Amino acid sequence: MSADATGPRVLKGWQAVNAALHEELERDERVVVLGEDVARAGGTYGETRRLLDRFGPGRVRDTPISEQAIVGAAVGMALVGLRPVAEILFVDFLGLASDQLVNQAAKLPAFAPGLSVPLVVKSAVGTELGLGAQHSQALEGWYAQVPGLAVAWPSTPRDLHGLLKAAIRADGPVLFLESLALLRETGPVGGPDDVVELGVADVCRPGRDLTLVTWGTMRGRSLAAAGALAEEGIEVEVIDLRTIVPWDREAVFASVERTHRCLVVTEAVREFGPGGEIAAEVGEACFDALDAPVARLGSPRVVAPHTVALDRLRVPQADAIADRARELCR
Amino acid sequence: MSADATGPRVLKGWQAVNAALHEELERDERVVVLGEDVARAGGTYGETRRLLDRFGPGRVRDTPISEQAIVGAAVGMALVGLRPVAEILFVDFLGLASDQLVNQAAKLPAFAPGLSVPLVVKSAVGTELGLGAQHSQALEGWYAQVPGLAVAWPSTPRDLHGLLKAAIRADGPVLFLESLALLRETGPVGGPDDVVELGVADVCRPGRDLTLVTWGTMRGRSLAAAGALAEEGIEVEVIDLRTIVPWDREAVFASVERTHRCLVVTEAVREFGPGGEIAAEVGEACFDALDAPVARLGSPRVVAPHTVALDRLRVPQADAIADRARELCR
Amino acid sequence: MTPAQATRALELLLLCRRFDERACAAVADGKLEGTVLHSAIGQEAVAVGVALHRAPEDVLLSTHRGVHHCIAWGVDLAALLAECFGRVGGTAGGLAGHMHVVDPASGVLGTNGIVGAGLPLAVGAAAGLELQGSPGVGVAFFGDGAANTGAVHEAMNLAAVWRAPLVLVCEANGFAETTDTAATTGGSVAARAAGYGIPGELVDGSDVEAVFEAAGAAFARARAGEGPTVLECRTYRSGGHWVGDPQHYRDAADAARLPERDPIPRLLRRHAIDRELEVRQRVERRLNEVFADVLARPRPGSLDLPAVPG
Amino acid sequence: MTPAQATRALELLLLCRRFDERACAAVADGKLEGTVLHSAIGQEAVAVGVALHRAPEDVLLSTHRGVHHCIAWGVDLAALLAECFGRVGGTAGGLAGHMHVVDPASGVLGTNGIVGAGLPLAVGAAAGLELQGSPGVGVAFFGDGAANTGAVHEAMNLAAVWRAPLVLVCEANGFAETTDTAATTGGSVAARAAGYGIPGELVDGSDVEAVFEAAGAAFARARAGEGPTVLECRTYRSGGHWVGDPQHYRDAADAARLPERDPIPRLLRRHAIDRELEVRQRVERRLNEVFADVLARPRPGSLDLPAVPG
Ligand SMILES: Cc1ncc(C[n+]2csc(CCOP(=O)(O)OP(=O)(O)O)c2C)c(N)n1
Ligand SMILES: Cc1ncc(C[n+]2csc(CCOP(=O)(O)OP(=O)(O)O)c2C)c(N)n1
Ligand SMILES: [Mg+2]
Ligand SMILES: [Mg+2]
Repeated sequence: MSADATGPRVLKGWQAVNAALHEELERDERVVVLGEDVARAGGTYGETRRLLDRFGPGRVRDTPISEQAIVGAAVGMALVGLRPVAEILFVDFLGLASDQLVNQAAKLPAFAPGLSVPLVVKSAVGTELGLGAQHSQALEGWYAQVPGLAVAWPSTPRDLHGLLKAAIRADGPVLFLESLALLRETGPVGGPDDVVELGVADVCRPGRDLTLVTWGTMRGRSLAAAGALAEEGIEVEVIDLRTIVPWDREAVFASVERTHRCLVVTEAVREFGPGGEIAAEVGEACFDALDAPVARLGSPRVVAPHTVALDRLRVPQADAIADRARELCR
Repeated sequence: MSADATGPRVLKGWQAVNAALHEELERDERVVVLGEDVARAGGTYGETRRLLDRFGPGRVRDTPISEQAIVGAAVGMALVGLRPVAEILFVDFLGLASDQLVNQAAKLPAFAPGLSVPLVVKSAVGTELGLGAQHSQALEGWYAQVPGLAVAWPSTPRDLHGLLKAAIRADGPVLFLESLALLRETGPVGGPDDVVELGVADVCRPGRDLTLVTWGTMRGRSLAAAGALAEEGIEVEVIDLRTIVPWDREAVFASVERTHRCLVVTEAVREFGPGGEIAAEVGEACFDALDAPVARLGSPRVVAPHTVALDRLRVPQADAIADRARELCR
Repeated sequence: MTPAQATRALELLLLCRRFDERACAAVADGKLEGTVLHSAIGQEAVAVGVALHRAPEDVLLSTHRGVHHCIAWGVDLAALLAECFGRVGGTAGGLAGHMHVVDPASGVLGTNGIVGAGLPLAVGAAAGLELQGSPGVGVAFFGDGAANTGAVHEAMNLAAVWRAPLVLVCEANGFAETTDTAATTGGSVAARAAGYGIPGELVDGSDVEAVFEAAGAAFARARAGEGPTVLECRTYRSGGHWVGDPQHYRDAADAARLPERDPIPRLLRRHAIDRELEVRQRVERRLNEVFADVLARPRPGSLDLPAVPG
Repeated sequence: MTPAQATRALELLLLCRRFDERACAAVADGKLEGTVLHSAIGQEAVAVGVALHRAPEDVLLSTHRGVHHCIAWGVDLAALLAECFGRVGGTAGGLAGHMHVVDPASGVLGTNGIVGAGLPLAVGAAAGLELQGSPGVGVAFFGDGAANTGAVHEAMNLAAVWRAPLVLVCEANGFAETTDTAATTGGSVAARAAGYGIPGELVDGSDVEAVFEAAGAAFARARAGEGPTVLECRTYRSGGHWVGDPQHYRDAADAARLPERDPIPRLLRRHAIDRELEVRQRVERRLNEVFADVLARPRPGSLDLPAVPG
């Protein structure tokens, strides 16, 4: 864990999100939260606990099961000066509300000079939790190609807290993803002012032999793979983008210029997934510096199985990451 | 135009689609067509003319404006042995029905051994026709990363006819895209047996200096660019993938092994768009053969303007393609 | 309606009608290459009857066929026309087009190219105004075709649950592009409102006074915190779906029924508007200026492309 | 209900109840690490009352809480349990889980993890059967929470317009996860049906005979080509939303009202089923075999990964 991650408190991931929501609702009266089970129950995974009691039913609203109306109402609220955080429990359900995010939120600012749509859609990715095919998809690659949208997927409690604050304070629509499996993990979290800027990567492990670019769930197991390889004398530099749009091109290019090798690791499918953009850009920008082709690891083109054990056969694991990295450095 | 494209008849694009629908509805009684304005009016752009009169209201159905129910009903029909062709007029509207295509059609075959969902969703891309931000998006990149879905985007009348027949005969769900602007263009079309196989690219212009990979609207202007460069002694090989998933990897790799240079041209946005996958794969598979980085041309991250003239500033044109190709071959 | 309201209604009806007729003529004669327009000729009374109740803080969510909503709501006519014709000085600098007119200053939070998509926006905007203590209410227009979209259903239920200050106005013109709404709609829009516990009323959309009365009650409910109301205004689409639509799907008789369904003569039969000629001339003079100004404007030459390559 | 039907109803109610109780117990004691289940204890009468009218060609679209639908519809119990517990021999070889049970042989075209998504499928399946001359009709279950989704609205309207042979059954258990449906639903499901011109009926979902009667009429309408019917069955969800849900959001009294809402004793009070003990013993014996068989089965070891890399 890099030095600046040693915040004043240690929290679980969901608590870090809960803290960020409390701080931002307190800091700015325009911030509101809406979604299924977010108010009275404090959220399906605890992320909105005590918000209703502190800030009232006007700013913390339970909704019917109506993904289109939830995101659409959030866009409408943003158009009249509010800063809504709309929870769509799993990003897999966003296929029901993509029109409101893609054709309304992302485009409205282009229709009137100076108009902004400050909106966060917060969704979880449910991989490796036994939830099955319709609750385990990493779909950041859809929204990363939509002009007007920012996409963030932090994984540590510190970044969950800091990036959610940045997303709420941003003036444009942000899709904020979380790895559901990581919400139970504990880690240091910064104070109320610890805002993690959108678009800034975290070089969470320096290394000289290979640049490993990743984000979300894959950060932890990439660090584990790097740790294992260090014992074999291979030093892997692990870069957690944290924000996929805009992504930290300078940090990645600078690293590859030094290491001459690059491996992109995503939870999302490999074929036509978001890792392709990173590999293609590095392949073009660092062509002369590359001693080996830019490699990619991602999930195969299969429907997610519903047991934890089998889902771990689908999604890249630390050993597969270490093997691929080792091959690249041979 | 490659030799085998000289079909027995010359038709406009929309007529080629109309012919394919007539032939397939006649050949297989399980084929049905449903969508907004497809029956009585013969389709907003003429593609379903005379189908209602020949095959009746059971197999050719107008629907309410209900994209979710249109795609969902088509999936339900496929589950009881029919072969539906569901029209969602513009792929921009598919954000309303993505759940039915992605979470139902693409996944159901994985839930029961031997179950197939033979379904075609047919949508247009409205670029450069003055239709504006919500009718001009190339969104094949979303669905290309969904396990279980095939994605095709032919551009010539011959391929529109032949690939639609292949898509209707395929046993899995296929997203079949058309460039609305090209439906008025005329060209040779094959006979009732001229099925263009999914996954087979069309090397529509041989060349030795550069491999240009493209599909959909960009085919015609890529050929124009290649024609211009030929006068400068630069021979560009133009490969029209026609099918994005599965795409013809062998044809592309074999070509790059010969030309040592590759340019990917898409109408879709460049950043995180589908061109990234092609560039990343070529960059990895043909690393040693490449004398220059794999380059990509695509649309910038802007909301599509509503006039034809301005939309032509957004989407790659023949001169920009020629310039980029020339740079790569220097 | 008071005589003053009737005169104001006439002016707005004429502005909508004549703006529409002139814009269609310009598009029809091909000079505006590549421009798409949806005409609302025959449906003006629905926009005007509602807009006459508009207060400064109220917001509007419109549709693909929304130029008449914008005119009645007070969008600057030159900025509106410039946006329709892709000229500089449009609400989006001429880049977005008639389906993407957003004019926050007048409360127009947007026409929309996605059928039904405006209603969820309207629920959020109305709830957002109320939450911030604004007296403003939300108004959303939608077509009889749009009534069958999931967005409209989810929005109506959410509006009922949040008791959002909202007036939901259906322009039931009997068509969704080429398809008869009757052939694709079970029950009716007004009947469906009851399913959400919302008052739903059938209104003669060709009678600006009838719309005015019904809308008045709906605005009063919204301003009193009694929640949303649905008005199903039966109206008449005189032209085709888009300008240039040959309307093969429509029987000639139906396409020629404007005279009997026209809201303007109907208003004049009931209200002897003494300065009618003066109103007509004022409208023509104003539109002459606006059309001359806008048609002389250049098209936006560039697209502000982002710095980052691609 | 005839005595034979009452006996059959009792057997199916007991099969659903006991299968559910045993499955929940297995999940609760943690041996089935990572298995998620939604219990339908208390809601069995809705499934059984409808399923008793099932003909061989009829098809079923179910929900995330659909194990009891599958049991009542005749899915092989071992294959169903194996799929719930991720064991070989499940309807998807143990790979898909209880929210993705598809068993074409018995007409179960799927449970579903997306709330509301089953209804559009059901409209297409029903219309597809009719088009091919099959006597089969479609049945779709959905929850009171699902009633507020766009998918359910669009499907109901399409079903009405196509006069699809369809029985739409709402299991109104008053909850959507932790949220009271009353707090998020305007009007009611049965009232909304009228908005589409479809008959909608309120049924006591804790009374298998009441469900049986109402469903009988709905099946008859569908088989006679008179189109779809909506049944809003007021029922009772005894357990939490998912197995292991601590239900902080629910007051204890409501969580303890199974005795007064249990369909099984209610049936026995009305029908003196002479061989009741025999039926209970047959159910236990059968479930003993099924659970012993499935719990002894291995988990699928591999995922058939596609040949193409990535
Ligand atoms: C979601 C969606 N589906 C389809 C279309 C294509 N389309 C544009 S207008 C229209 C008809 C809309 O009918 P209605 O809502 O009654 O409005 P009207 O045109 O009658 O004013 C259709 C189908 C669209 N723009 N958006
Ligand atoms: C589209 C969608 N939104 C949200 C969820 C998460 N979720 C699963 S079950 C459920 C509650 C469904 O309530 P209801 O339809 O009444 O069914 P019940 O659980 O009461 O049987 C929710 C919100 C989902 N699976 N799909
Ligand atoms: Mg209409
Ligand atoms: Mg419920």
